[in-house]
Amino acid sequence: MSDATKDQVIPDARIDDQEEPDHTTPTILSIEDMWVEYKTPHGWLQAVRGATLDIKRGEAVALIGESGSGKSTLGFAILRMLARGARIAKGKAIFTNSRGESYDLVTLPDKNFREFRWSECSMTFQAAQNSLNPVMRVKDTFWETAKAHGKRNHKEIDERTLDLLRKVQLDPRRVFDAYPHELSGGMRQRVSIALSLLLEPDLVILDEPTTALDILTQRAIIDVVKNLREQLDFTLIFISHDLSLAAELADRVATMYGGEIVEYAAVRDTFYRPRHPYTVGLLNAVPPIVGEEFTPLTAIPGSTPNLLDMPSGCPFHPRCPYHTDICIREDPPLMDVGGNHLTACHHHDKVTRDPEIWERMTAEEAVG
Amino acid sequence: MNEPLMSLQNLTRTFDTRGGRIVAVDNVSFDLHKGDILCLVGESGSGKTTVARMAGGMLKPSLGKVLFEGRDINAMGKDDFKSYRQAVQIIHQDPYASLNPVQTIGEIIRAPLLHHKLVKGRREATQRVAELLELVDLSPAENYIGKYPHQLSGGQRQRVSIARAMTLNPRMIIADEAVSMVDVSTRVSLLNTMLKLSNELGVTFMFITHDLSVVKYFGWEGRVGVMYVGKLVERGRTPNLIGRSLHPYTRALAAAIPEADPDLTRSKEKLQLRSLDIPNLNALPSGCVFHPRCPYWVEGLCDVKSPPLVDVGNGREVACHVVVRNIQEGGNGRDLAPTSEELRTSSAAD
Amino acid sequence: MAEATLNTSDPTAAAVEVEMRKKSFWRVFVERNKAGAFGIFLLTVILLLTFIGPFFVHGENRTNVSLIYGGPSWAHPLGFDHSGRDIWYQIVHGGRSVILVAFLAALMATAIGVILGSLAAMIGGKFDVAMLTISDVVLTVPTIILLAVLAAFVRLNSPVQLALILGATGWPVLLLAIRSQVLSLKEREYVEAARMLDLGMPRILFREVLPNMASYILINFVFNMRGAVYGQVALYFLGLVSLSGVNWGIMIQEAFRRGAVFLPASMMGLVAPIFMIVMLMWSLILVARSLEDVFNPRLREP
Amino acid sequence: MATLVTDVAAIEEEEDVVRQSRLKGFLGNYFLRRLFRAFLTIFFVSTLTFFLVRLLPGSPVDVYINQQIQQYGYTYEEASNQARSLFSIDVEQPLLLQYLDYLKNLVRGDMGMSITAPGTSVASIIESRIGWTIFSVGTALIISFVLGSFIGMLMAYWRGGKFDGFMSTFGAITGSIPDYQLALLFIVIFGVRMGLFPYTQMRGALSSGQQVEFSFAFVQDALYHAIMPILVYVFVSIGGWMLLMKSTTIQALEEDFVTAARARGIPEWRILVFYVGRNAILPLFTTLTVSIGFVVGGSLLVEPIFQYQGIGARLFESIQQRDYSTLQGIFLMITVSVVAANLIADLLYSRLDPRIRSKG
Repeated sequence: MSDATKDQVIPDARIDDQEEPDHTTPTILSIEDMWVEYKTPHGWLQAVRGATLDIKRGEAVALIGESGSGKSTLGFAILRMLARGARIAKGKAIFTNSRGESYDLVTLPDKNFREFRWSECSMTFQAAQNSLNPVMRVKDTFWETAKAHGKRNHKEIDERTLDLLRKVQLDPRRVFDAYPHELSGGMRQRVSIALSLLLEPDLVILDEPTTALDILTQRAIIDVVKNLREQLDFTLIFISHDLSLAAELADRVATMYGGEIVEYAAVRDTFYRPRHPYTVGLLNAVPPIVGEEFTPLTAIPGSTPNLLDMPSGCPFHPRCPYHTDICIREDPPLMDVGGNHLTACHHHDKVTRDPEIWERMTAEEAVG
Repeated sequence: MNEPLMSLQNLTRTFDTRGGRIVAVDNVSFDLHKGDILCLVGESGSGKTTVARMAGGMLKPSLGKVLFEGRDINAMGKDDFKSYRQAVQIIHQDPYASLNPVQTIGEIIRAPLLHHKLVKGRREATQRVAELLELVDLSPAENYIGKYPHQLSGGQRQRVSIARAMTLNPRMIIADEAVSMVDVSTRVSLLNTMLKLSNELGVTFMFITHDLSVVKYFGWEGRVGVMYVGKLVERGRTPNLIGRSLHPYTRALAAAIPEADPDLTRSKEKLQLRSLDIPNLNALPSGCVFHPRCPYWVEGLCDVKSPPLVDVGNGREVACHVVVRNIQEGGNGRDLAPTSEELRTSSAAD
Repeated sequence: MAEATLNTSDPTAAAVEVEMRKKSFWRVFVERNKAGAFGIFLLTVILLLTFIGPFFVHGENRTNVSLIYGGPSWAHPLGFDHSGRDIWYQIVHGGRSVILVAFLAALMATAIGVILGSLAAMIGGKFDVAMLTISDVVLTVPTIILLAVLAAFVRLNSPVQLALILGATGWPVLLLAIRSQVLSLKEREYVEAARMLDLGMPRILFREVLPNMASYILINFVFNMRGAVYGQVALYFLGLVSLSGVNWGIMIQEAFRRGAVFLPASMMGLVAPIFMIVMLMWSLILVARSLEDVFNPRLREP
Repeated sequence: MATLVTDVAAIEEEEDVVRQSRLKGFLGNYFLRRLFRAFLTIFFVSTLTFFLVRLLPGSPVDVYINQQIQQYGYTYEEASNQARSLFSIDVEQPLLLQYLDYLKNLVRGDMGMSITAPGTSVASIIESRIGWTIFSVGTALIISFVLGSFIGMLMAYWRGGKFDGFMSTFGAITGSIPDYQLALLFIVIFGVRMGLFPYTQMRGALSSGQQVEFSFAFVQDALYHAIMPILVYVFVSIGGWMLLMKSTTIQALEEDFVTAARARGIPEWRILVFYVGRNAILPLFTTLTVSIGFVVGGSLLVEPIFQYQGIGARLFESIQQRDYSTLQGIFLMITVSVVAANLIADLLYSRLDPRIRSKG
């Protein structure tokens, strides 16, 4: 299946304004053929199927996908935070720290991994409302985190905490001594983001940072993350079901479907020159707000696949208007179609954003 | 014009909470004619769902009336109320909670048909169930009739909810965040299904959402009302309102939403608010409820007097002193001067 | 959560689905819940022994001086008690009334709890407040003490009276539980949808609300049976029920009265009924804990 | 998938809170509300007891009076005087006045005289006995709570493993043995068959000659006599704590804040104690409420078996001898102590959980 590696680059199919493959910036995280499984009463379920992903130092990468696409599972797998009953069945995740040392996060011994967590790579969780201990004050959470990583200078920690709280636009006086339940959802989300930066990690993972928040609060979070990225130089992976968030924040976008990464490209490539029918389908289903004209939208026919009962070949073929026999037989690998634009589609050269082809398919097949 | 199908007149709803009485909905009025699509937009705490529940007869208003075909639903006789109840249906947000987990899809849809004797016998019932499932694009229907809700995807479940709502041939459907928990790729087809009901069967829709982009698609032919902390702050025809919103709150909302277009979204003009916090319903600000967050507020006016909803022409109404004054002075209502910096800081102190 | 798709064009998918259906519910159940399966087995054995057993184990329950503390034999595997009565005979014949009384009491408590609990939730207002207060008060007093004091004032002469008094003290927990369940179910969106469709209060209660509490009610019923076994045997032990007939509770009470505790020879007369009661209680708790699975539609159809 | 918090849910939840607080009227404060409820319960129970004694057909008072008249040839006057001193009820007054009198006496601590032990007031009987029960039951409760929740936590942590399996079975079986039957089995098996402990010497609450004093010898002797009842209480109740703690711990282990703490590299033992343990044990305090009553109830049956001189054994005797006035007094006393213990458990809970504390 996913035997796509960097060797399989198809050379020179670039359009002029596509970006140059970047060989100078070091890679911070390199995920290779990662498989993650969950145990269910009806057997093992593959939530991530052979994901391969290279992330450069300093980049902001968006992992985009719908429910069941495996995007959060992949995020959790990096930090080895998988739920009970889940395991990394196969694969590597090579992390290279700022001193140039590389190690595989999958096989790193537990003791070293505990040190790695948060000081090298931190994460804020979806529903950050619940990610703070309800019986612990905000300041204690910060203090304990610092202490767990050998920092015991109270004053220093407090100063850093206050500074971070200010950076995420919170009133430190109000938040520092508060219990989580005394803060609003948006405030707790910002506390979590501040907490994730406490130990100056190189890599920060945000899992659905704006989900379940009001729109104006979402905007505030987006702006906070943007500002932080400008001020502090960290690599960002964020996981979201919201394409617009990727458009706003990401340098590169990885689109996931049915546990596989189906497209990985620079943000402008993803949105203006998508090479995978699923990405196209998603883009055609999201309306813009601005503008005074009506934008027709088309849905992707069918529904997201059952991970316990995946279709053969390409996981997207039952919903794809381009699918042919080869798609039913063979799962396409993630391949470079030029300009560091990776896609996993047999028919990537035929893919266009023309909505008509989708409408035709919708008309032909019954919507499920 | 002829009599509206439903008319909400000065609806107000208060709740008593530990922190005192809160006004969840404050003096909201609008009419819906047959075949209308009305979208109510607002964030949490805006009172949009409370309006929906009052319109659906699930909650009694504290003040004001809900008129259905000219008659107050809360003063109706038993028979009239029965016919109102069957004519107005609600579709809920959560596709996981809105279907009874222990009944099959067939049982769920068959029940109202048999209870109200709309069909004779089980065979006709099954046939009608199949028709309804096909109506909401669940076909072939045999694939779904025997399934339990947990065996369907979120979008499919939401379709079952619509089919169930259609059993009694309702004239109006209140959709309360009906697509907010459905995957992006299938959301549009669900909206299309509902648009089909509106276009082909003339069903009136009251569509509650927090998402302006969904409004733009679903409510393009209809009207929008924007709610903020219990009040209607702006309303008008969708094309007018979405592209050229007037009320600073609506503008902030439209500007805050990221677009699925990197160049556009990064260059989009943002409206900087003065405060991030939604006011506590227990301690609403004086005057205009939006003034503590509004970049255009005028001291001595906005913090004193609550603005009424004013018709500014072109079928648009807005509740904002500053915008109305600007238009009266010949402006377009959008080129407003932000309140000066000193004023902003002095107000932040209180 | 895995979501099933229906429009897969892949023929193998359909085959897999059929295969999953074939795996019978009971097999999935036993695989998932071994303790529960054992509980059902144990309960079945006890029920067979106490309800069918009496047709096969004959004898009489008469004092026989010559057999006092007689040792075990093939015909009388547990030996004889302080009055020379066959202990095995008493074990087989003495469980029926214990189980029946507990069943009757639990039935009564459950009926009261379910009816008043759902009414309190549905009606609300003063009725609700009254129900809450009464349950609160009854709950504070230790059940067994309330039971003992009540029984000290009222003479208990028949198993039915015993069941009545047990049932009358066993409902408050269930009432509160049912009340809060109905309150939460009432707010569920599918119940609201049923109200919008004007399906009528009885249908909403019996088709939409109660079926979703079926496992809950049954679990509580089983726990109530446990409580009733405990309370019932305790009342025998306290001598508050007039002693007649063959009954595990009476066996314990008489053995204790006769100082069986200190007489090694009489141990079987005490230990055997205790063993039966413990097995009964144990099987009930295992069954109660597995009921959730029995009612889970997800286990029936993947 | 986007989950949106709709305003109506929050508002209706608020409304629910208000509905409850409206019923408690002016009592907005958590502590006062709780105290009010405790007094209400005691009031209801004492009222119930009064009417039980006074109004039931063939009520103990009437039975007693008739008995006195028939057996000793008293006049009705004399007999009812006698009854009055025993039950602190004056039968000749109107019912309402009797009731008020009864309440007045109760407040003063006057619960009448014992029928079977003439000249002894019910209050003095309770006074001499209650301490032992509180001592044994309290010790047992603390032991089984601490031990049970500790084991339960380990079960949750190693769930699905051998330890969990063994302890689950152990808990289910010990929880299935009625306490007094376990007491019997203890004596039979360990005392008589194995001869592991001198069960006859261990009777009573203290050895004869041992004074109630503040000394090591006293504590040692008291423990020696209480050890069997305590063991029984611990045995039958520990399973419940284990299983309850296991389930709350599993819940806590799956909380996002635990995952988040792990991601932050917080040491595992700190997570177990301060994140999982603290949040898992909080709900147990609510259950403590029910469990206190259960253990106190158990003393009624366990104490007589070990002939432990606590309140339960005295209640047992009163029931056997139909000493109604003592019965009534002890019944009230137990109710009051259970209510008081519940109150303490509740307040402790509210101190431990900042979410409740701030609602105050």
